Amino acid sequence: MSRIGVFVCHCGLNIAKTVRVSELAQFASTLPDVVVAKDYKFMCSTPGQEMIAHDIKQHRLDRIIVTACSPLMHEQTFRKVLAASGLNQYLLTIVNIREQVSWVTHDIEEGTAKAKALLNGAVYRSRLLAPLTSRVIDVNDDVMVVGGGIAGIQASLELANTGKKVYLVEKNSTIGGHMAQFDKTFPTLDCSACILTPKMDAVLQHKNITLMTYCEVSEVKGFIGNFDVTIRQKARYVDHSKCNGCLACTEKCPGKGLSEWDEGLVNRKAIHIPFPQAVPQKPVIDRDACTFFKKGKCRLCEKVCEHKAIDFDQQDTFTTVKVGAVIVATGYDLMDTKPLIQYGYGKYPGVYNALEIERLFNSTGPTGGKVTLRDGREPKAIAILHCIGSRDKNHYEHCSRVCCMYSLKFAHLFKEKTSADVYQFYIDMRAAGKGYEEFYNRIIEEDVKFIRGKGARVSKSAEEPDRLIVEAEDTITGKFVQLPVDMVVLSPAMIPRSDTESIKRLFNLSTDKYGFFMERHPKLAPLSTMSEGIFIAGVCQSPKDIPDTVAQANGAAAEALTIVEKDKLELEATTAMVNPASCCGCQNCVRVCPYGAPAFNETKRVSEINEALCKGCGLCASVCPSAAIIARHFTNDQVLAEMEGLMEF
Amino acid sequence: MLKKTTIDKLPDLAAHLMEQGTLLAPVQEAAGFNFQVIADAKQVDLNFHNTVLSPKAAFFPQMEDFVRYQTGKSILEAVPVELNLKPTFLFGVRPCDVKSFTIMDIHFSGTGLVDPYWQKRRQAATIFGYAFDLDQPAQAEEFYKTLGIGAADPDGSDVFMIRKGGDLLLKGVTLKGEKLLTQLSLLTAASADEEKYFEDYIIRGRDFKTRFTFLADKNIAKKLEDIFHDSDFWMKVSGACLSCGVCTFVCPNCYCFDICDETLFSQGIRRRVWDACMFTDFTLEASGHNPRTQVFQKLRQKIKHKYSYHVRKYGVISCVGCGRCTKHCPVNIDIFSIVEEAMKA
Amino acid sequence: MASSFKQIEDKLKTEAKKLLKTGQVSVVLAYGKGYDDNHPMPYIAKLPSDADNIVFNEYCTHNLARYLVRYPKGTKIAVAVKAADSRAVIQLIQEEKVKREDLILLGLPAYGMKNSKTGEIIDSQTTCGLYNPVLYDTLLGEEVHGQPVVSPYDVLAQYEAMDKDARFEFWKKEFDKCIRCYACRKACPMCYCDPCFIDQNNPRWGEKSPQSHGNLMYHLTRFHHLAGRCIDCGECSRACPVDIPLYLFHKKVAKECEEMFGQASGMRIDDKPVLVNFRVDDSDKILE
Amino acid sequence: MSSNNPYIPMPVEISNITNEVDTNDIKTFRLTFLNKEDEKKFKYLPGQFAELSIYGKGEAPIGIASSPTEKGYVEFTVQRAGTIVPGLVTAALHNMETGGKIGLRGPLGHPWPIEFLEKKNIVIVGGGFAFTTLRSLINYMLHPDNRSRFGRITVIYGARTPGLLLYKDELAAWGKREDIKTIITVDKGDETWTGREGFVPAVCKEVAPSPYNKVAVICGPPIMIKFTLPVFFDLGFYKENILTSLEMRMKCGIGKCGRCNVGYKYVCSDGPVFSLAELEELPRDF
Amino acid sequence: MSFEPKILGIACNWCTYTGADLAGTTRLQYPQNLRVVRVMCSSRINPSFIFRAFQLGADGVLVGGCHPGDCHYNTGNLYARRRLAVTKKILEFSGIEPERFRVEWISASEGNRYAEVVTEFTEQVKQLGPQTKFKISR
Ligand SMILES: Cc1cc2nc3c(=O)[nH]c(=O)nc-3n(C[C@H](O)[C@H](O)[C@H](O)COP(=O)(O)OP(=O)(O)OC[C@H]3O[C@@H](n4cnc5c(N)ncnc54)[C@H](O)[C@@H]3O)c2cc1C
Ligand SMILES: Cc1cc2nc3c(=O)[nH]c(=O)nc-3n(C[C@H](O)[C@H](O)[C@H](O)COP(=O)(O)OP(=O)(O)OC[C@H]3O[C@@H](n4cnc5c(N)ncnc54)[C@H](O)[C@@H]3O)c2cc1C
Ligand code: SF4
Ligand code: SF4
Ligand code: SF4
Ligand code: SF4
Ligand code: SF4
Ligand code: SF4
Repeated sequence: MSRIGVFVCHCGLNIAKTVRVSELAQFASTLPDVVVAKDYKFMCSTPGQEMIAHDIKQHRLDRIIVTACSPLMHEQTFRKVLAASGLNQYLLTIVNIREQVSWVTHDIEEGTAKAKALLNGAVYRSRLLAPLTSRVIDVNDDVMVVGGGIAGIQASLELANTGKKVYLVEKNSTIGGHMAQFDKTFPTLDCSACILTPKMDAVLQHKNITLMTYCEVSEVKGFIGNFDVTIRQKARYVDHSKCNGCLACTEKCPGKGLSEWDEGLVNRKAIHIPFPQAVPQKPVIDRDACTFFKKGKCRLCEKVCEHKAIDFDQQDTFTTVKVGAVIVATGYDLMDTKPLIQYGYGKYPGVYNALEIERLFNSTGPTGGKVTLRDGREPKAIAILHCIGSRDKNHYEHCSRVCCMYSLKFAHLFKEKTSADVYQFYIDMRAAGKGYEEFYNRIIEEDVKFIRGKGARVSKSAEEPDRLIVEAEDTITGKFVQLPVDMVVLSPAMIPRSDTESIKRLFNLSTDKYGFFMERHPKLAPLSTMSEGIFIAGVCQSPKDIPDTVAQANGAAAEALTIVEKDKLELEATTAMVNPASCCGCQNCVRVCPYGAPAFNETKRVSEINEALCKGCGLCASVCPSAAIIARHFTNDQVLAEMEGLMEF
Repeated sequence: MLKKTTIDKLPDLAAHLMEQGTLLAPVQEAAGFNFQVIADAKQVDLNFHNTVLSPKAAFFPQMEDFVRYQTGKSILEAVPVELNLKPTFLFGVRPCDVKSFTIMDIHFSGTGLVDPYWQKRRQAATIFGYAFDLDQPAQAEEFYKTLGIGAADPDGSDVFMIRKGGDLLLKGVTLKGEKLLTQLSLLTAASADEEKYFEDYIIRGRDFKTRFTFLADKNIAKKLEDIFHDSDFWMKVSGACLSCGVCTFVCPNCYCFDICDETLFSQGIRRRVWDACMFTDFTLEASGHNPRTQVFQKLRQKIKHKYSYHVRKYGVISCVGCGRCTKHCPVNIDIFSIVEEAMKA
Repeated sequence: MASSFKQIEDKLKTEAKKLLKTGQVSVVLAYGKGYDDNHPMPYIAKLPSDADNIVFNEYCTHNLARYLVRYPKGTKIAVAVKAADSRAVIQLIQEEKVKREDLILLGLPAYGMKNSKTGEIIDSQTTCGLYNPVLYDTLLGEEVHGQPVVSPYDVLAQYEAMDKDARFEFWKKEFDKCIRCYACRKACPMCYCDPCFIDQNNPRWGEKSPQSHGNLMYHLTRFHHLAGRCIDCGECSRACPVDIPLYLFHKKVAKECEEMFGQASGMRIDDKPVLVNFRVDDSDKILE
Repeated sequence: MSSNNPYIPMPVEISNITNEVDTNDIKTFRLTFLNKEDEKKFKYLPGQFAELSIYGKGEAPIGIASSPTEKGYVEFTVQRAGTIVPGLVTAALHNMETGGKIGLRGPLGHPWPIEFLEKKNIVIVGGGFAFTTLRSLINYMLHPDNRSRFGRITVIYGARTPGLLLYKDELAAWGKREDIKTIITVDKGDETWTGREGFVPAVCKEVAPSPYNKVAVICGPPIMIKFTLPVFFDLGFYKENILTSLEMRMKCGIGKCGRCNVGYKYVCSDGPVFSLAELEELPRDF
Repeated sequence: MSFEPKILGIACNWCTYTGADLAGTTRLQYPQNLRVVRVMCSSRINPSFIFRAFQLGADGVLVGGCHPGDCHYNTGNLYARRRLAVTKKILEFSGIEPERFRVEWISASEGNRYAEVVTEFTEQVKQLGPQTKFKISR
């Protein structure tokens, strides 16, 4: 009842050598519904394709089976032939008798027999194929970037420069991310602020960028090309449209809170900007530190503000924007090292984590760039302990990639700023990056001491109470080392943000076992995610340094651009759909779909699949007990029929 | 003429019948007694009250092949499956079940087009009816008495059998039955006393006590018709019903079927299989429209079909009161209590 | 000391009447009189006066959770639950078929339940073996203590020990008996699909004719559908007119699921059904 | 057994296929018998139906669209059923080409009561694609041998759009005849439509045939029937003189398989043709 | 002639099917008893497919998917792992030799592993002999 055409390819001798191709065509012609069956030297060649096109017309074929190489090879080629001949391209079936038959046997009997079985399966399946059409949707031009670290900044600028409108959403009251905390950056040792602040400014000034600081994404609806993202603007208690950034308020404010920027090493005011170069240069009130919010009295800032910008009644507000693509660049946290009690962080004042040290070096930092211990002493001996929590089976197995390098940077800066002896406790040195090995060699020459052995324990020195003892096994000498120092620097693992779970849920991303966002393919699609139209860049994907981060940001911008550049998008045609007459409302499909495509319709009591989100994996169809889901192109009856055909002979 | 043999000789009797054709008789299975094609004469066992499944499958098997075909080949090559039946002996059928055959006859071969399968199977069969034991009280769910069927009613049987202690008395009811009995040399003639016992037994069987005794069938039909639209009533009585098919599959009088094409590797068989008004797809149309989706509609159909529609159409209730539906209902729904309630409604 | 059936029945009546009178619920799912004492029926009380018809005795084996899915969302229902029934309710809550807040669970501790068909005490090995409901709002009787606690899976040993050919023959014989009346799936509180996969004709998953292969397809697939969901009430086996011991297979699958995924069905409301769930560290060993 | 076996279909060949509507889902199949005896035995009247049979797919009951006055073939107008999951038989049939061989069982059911219609004026009301057995009736009555047996014939036929009208050529031909009055209406016309617009019940009211010696024969979608019946009732037609045809899922077509009952009537063997009077006796719910 | 089993394979498009192609491109030789159905993801496999395969006369069934964690659809094979494990237990308890059903994770780059698995599985199924338990006999 179908009119099937079977076209058997010799592929020169590639197939013909171990499959009797003419016998195969002859066999095909005996199968029910097969109207023509032919064999030809090279089906994919122009004459081959023309033959198929011609036969479609002449024999009014409505199903085509090409018995040739792998579908991964030429499915597209032959689909085009069908399309050009006015047949729906999904009515094509490819039987793989090269990669999976002729090339894997020398026995022509075996090869021919298997080819017949495969072909028969294809005929069974082919009869049940249905034409499919892909849906075309409009695409929104704008892009959202979430996270205003160097990754987000770079991606935003890149996109904005191409003329696209960008919404940059930053959770803090300033953009800049971790990079803004550093003094110098390896390996070039250029001043972090010098390279970053111009970019931050550019963001603020750019006419195509809507900067949304102190904001969080609260809801994401829609799909590629058509996301509706709702953003929560957290209450700042300062009306930024009135504030002109004079910062008079910050001077008078009596409220005190720990400075996040300075890693809690010092206090800042309740009304504050995080650091002098912050963008935007407008303060927010930290509710928890504010005297008025705590005690109900104060309002000093309100009094001093000439522009009447202070607004204690401000509430969180929500806005929804429409974008075509999203770049997630939410960066990282450092692992909390307090639970690793062997290192005494939080217990001994002389133990610091890496970001605190960054602030100590920084001239805008708590010490104005002077390296002193908490009690004001200058350290005489400093130990830098690598791989704290990283490369550690008990914590994070991954390598944080930048620690070796910033530890070297620290060593250099210590040497520059103090006269202390600097010791590196490392497992091995990882300096793979442009100019990194050279940087390493340079530091070696700076008389830094390297002890190959992971720092095992930090304890208080019995002899000198304000000194610390670092214990380690030197794996080169095999000796147990006990080194008295004044300062210990921990290089903790870089780990995913604490709110990763919620971001993951919002954007329907997946994470690897540590919690870093997973790319669609580690090599071929490292910036895309399984959620179409959503890209990732920077450390939220995996630990990396600034050059890599920036490169990724540019890449993600380009990826996003390929979507929003288009007016229309064609969606996958082989998606799943629910037959409402059979759906029992069990919601299994809703529970399992990796893309959140199915949703339960409470009124109709059945599930429905959003085809724009569906990737056609077919998982839902197999968990649907009442077989209500039609996984297009791989429907239950198609698969069962193919199996029947394969097993017949 | 009344004949007799002893229960000990049952295997011999069975063996005789097996020589002449196919013997179907009750056999003890794990779940209870059921009719089986006898392969070993010793299997035949008359120590049963009634079989789990009704003997209707003897004439209306759960699966009846119509045609063998090959997909991809022309319809001209399809081959109807011929019934080549040997004479069949249906041995030990209780009077209520025998009655069911005569009721089903009206449907399958008595009106409209004749169902050739039913008819042929019926024609090939000789039925050995078997009286209930009047000294054993009826089981709680049985009510055939109400429907005018005696516990020892020979109507519809070809041969009727009554057990007397260790003896089995057999009487030819039809010419076919009579002839058969004369051929069976192992039977002996019964005495006059036994003859009297036999006749009395049949009369005594009419008064055999079952649960319900007060209804006249005509009223049932009318009454059910009256309350058809009283969905509250039907909802109430069907509250527990699961709409499974047990009650219909075990019923000797349920005859609904489906016709299915079952194909494997392009070889196929068109066959009929039992179906039930309780099943989802029974009335589902291609458009998705289904006139009967709710449990109460299905149960109402079942009950009204038996006690009302069937009476309107064929003049007789499509139930013989065997009680199987009630006995096997997983939630103990008692069809006759519903009828009783309907009469009160 | 366990409460007598009569005591529980009285409490059930009182409680049902109270709930209906105060309007806390619009439906009480309990048991009512059947055609004799040994054959009580599931009963749906909607008026306070209906509560007088409620009975509870050792034959009230039916799993009333089966009926919950018939009511529209939001209907306030009180349901009488024995041990396994309460597990069914939990499982239904997990599957979002019913909402906890719409239900009032009247717990029935019960020991010595009997099968209506046979009149015999139900072997607790054929069910989940618990006597007290896992979840309830009010317990209408003393908890059952001191009765032998059987593992629900003990009964399997004999079948697991069988040689595989013998086991195949065992099941073949059993499944061949099946007349495809579907009482098993209809009695099952977790088989709420309408239509069931086996009812469909495009594709037809298993032949409609009651032959070995169609029967096998129906049953094996059903066992899979109930993997990690079957709460071991034994209703399917009791409903089966030809006495196929379906519970054995269900128990085996339940046991395997519990071992592989570390979770028994219907025990905790916050669990997710095991087959629509996974752990990244599920072991590949389970495939061996 | 097979020759008298009502379950075994007769082989027929598809000799012609007409695509009736612009949505391509209704086609008329002309079938010719492969065995001459079968053709002789297949005696039918308008209103009857038959089971079309495709081995491997199943059977579907379809009303006979041709008239017994057309010799040598029978015609069926079939809609491809099922919206999401295609109907097994009808989809397969739609995939067939001329020369294809299928099975046919019938004729089945009761025809329109021809003798009763004789000497009467007849109003035929059809909606959508349920016009098939009405077409059979019209062609039967219009046949020169038969025309004189019947009084005036009025046909009111409606469809949703002009593209969905069946038998367009015949409609045009009837429109030109003197001995039949044809009123065609569509719910919504298109650019090319010059005919009437409006729903069938409204048109019936407008045309308002007098009930005297008249019979109304009505077939259409349930919604149309629902609103048309009262119109005729109000016009004064006797319930006995309003005829319609029912549909229910069926399998055997001969009153054995037990699924197509409406009350105690089986649609297949007692119907599908019923008068309004008969229908009112049957329960409205199934 | 020695027993040549019929083995049904179901392979996911992204890993195992591609891996099988790689086995071909590298001209690895393996027995020809396996006939592969291509699906997009191993999670597409309905348990009934497996039961059906045995009913259709498969002497063995081999399912191939991406390694857990590498699923093209993120988590598909993690569900599949559980579902197929249950399928296997059901087969086993119903009396079919569990060795007739195998699930293997084979990535797109593991052409050699594909060839090995097929060779080994074919050999194993050969040892087991014809599968008659589920096979529909007509
Ligand atoms: C101690 C230390 C020293 C280093 N030194 C160097 C160096 O010298 N040279 C070098 O190349 N690399 C260095 N690195 C690495 C460098 O920090 C990273 O490569 C770089 O900062 C990554 O940038 P990012 O934008 O991905 O992340 P981040 O800098 O972490 O920025 C992420 C931004 O996203 C925002 N955000 C987070 N969550 C949300 C949310 N839910 N919604 C909105 N916004 C959100 C954050 O507030 C932040 O502004 C160092 C790292 C450490 C730990
Ligand atoms: C008396 C009568 C006359 C009909 N006349 C026509 C006609 O002239 N033209 C036309 O296109 N359709 C007609 N129909 C409807 C037609 O029978 C269904 O569309 C058809 O059976 C669908 O079959 P399927 O195999 O394609 O669908 P499936 O969904 O695969 O149906 C499976 C089976 O269900 C039964 N079934 C499903 N729907 C119906 C239904 N609506 N009525 C009866 N049985 C059904 C059939 O036995 C069918 O084989 C008529 C129905 C009846 C009862
Ligand atoms: S899994 Fe199937 S039955 Fe369940 S909700 Fe989804 S579509 Fe419906
Ligand atoms: S096919 Fe896969 S992606 Fe599509 S709805 Fe189903 S589970 Fe989701
Ligand atoms: S009455 Fe009983 S046996 Fe019959 S369908 Fe209802 S629950 Fe099943
Ligand atoms: S309806 Fe019940 S009692 Fe009556 S014959 Fe059928 S099974 Fe027996
Ligand atoms: S067997 Fe499966 S599909 Fe059928 S009702 Fe039970 S769970 Fe649903
Ligand atoms: S209840 Fe028993 S006979 Fe009926 S379908 Fe289930 S297993 Fe088969």
